[in-house]
Amino acid sequence: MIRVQEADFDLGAELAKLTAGNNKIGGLAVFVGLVRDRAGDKAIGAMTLEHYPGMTEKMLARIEAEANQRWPLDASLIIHRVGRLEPGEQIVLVAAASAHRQAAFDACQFLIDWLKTKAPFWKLEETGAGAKWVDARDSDTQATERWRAPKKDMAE
Amino acid sequence: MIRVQEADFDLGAELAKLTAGNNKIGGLAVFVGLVRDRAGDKAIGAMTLEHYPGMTEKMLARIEAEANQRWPLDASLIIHRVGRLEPGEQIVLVAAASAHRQAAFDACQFLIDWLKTKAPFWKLEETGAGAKWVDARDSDTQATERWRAPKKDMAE
Amino acid sequence: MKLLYFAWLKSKTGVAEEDVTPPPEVTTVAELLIWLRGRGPGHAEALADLDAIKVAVNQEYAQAGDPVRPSDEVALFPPVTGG
Amino acid sequence: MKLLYFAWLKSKTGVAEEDVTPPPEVTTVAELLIWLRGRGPGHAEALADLDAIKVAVNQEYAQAGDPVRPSDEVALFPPVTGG
Repeated sequence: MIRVQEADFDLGAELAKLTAGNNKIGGLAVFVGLVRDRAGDKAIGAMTLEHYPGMTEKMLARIEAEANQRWPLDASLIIHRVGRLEPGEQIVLVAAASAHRQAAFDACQFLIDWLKTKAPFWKLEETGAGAKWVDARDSDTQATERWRAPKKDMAE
Repeated sequence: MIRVQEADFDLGAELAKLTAGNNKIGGLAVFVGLVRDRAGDKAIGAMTLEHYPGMTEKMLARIEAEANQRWPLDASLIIHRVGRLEPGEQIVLVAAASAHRQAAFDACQFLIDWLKTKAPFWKLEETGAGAKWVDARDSDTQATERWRAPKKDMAE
Repeated sequence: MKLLYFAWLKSKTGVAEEDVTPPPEVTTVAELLIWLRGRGPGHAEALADLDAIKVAVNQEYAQAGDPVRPSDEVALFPPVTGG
Repeated sequence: MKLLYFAWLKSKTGVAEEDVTPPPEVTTVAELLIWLRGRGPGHAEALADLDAIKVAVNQEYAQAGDPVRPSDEVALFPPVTGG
């Protein structure tokens, strides 16, 4: 399931819903991205997440579908917030549940790596020196590169 | 922080506590192990987790300390349950929070890999054919092997 | 043709969305971007470095040589930074 | 010397915990395990395959050649399966 929303999400409730009633699940891997109060040497007062409505949902759905094709997942979830967020707030949640832990871990990492380079979101950081659009990171592109070739599921 | 307990844990509350008040955290990686209703071709009615009180806490604390030495973590948590658990119940929670997502992911995976081969817990599965102690898996040993050499933190 | 601008492409051009009618010789993404520079100083500045710009045609990532048609929705934005 | 048995080592020996006084020539983990086989048929069966058994001395993993002393707490258990 994918969701793009301004509102915060209840992490515990989302994860409980995700695994409820499926006793084939042996492992749940989760990543939560949070707003940091610093970027390099600058203090961050807040950030605003802009996105491309329509394409965002399309890309997130495709990323999730790709993860489900690569790994035997019992459940998966992507929630991404948009709008203005302050330090400490949750930005994104990705989660993958599978019978085996390695599939859950790999799929979870794949979801966030792909999301970071393919889903049309942009961060505008507010610092003492004004607002600045965040530059894309080479390391995010590299993190996505490692998933180029379909990866074999490591048996657990 | 580490905890060994019979009682279930509130995943959302534990994770909220873990990151609360630390706005240097950019990423939180979490793994939750759940009781599956099958093991191979056998239906599992329940399982009982036995452990070695004293040594368990010592090993978990050491595993957590090792993760904090290898990665720049802002917070980490291991909770492992003992006693009788039914399918769908939570067995274990490991979590690692860091400024950067790759450190959080790697530390989280390290925590569960090491726990699975070093912490003195044993699972007794109840099936239609009676109760049986679970055999250790070679894949868990292999999963731990990959952490033998201290791993460089991948910059994010 | 419907154009959408995001992030600093929106700030620099000063528009979030506009309808344009490029001449018939504009048939590819690259030709469109170069043609768009002529719409004003904001557009010229925003589109100065084409390597810094990603393009989606009808909500699919597109390359410089991909076709654009009058009925398309074309979005211009910097590399994404979500997650 | 205090001995602890876990998982199927407890079921097979029939004891969770026992105090033993091995003879002075028992100075290593391996010597202790072999000596323990003589405590009865349950112990003999449980300790038949020493490769299947992990040992902790004073709550630290120990190898076959590591020393054991009368004041030690020695735990015998199969490879761990938690998590």
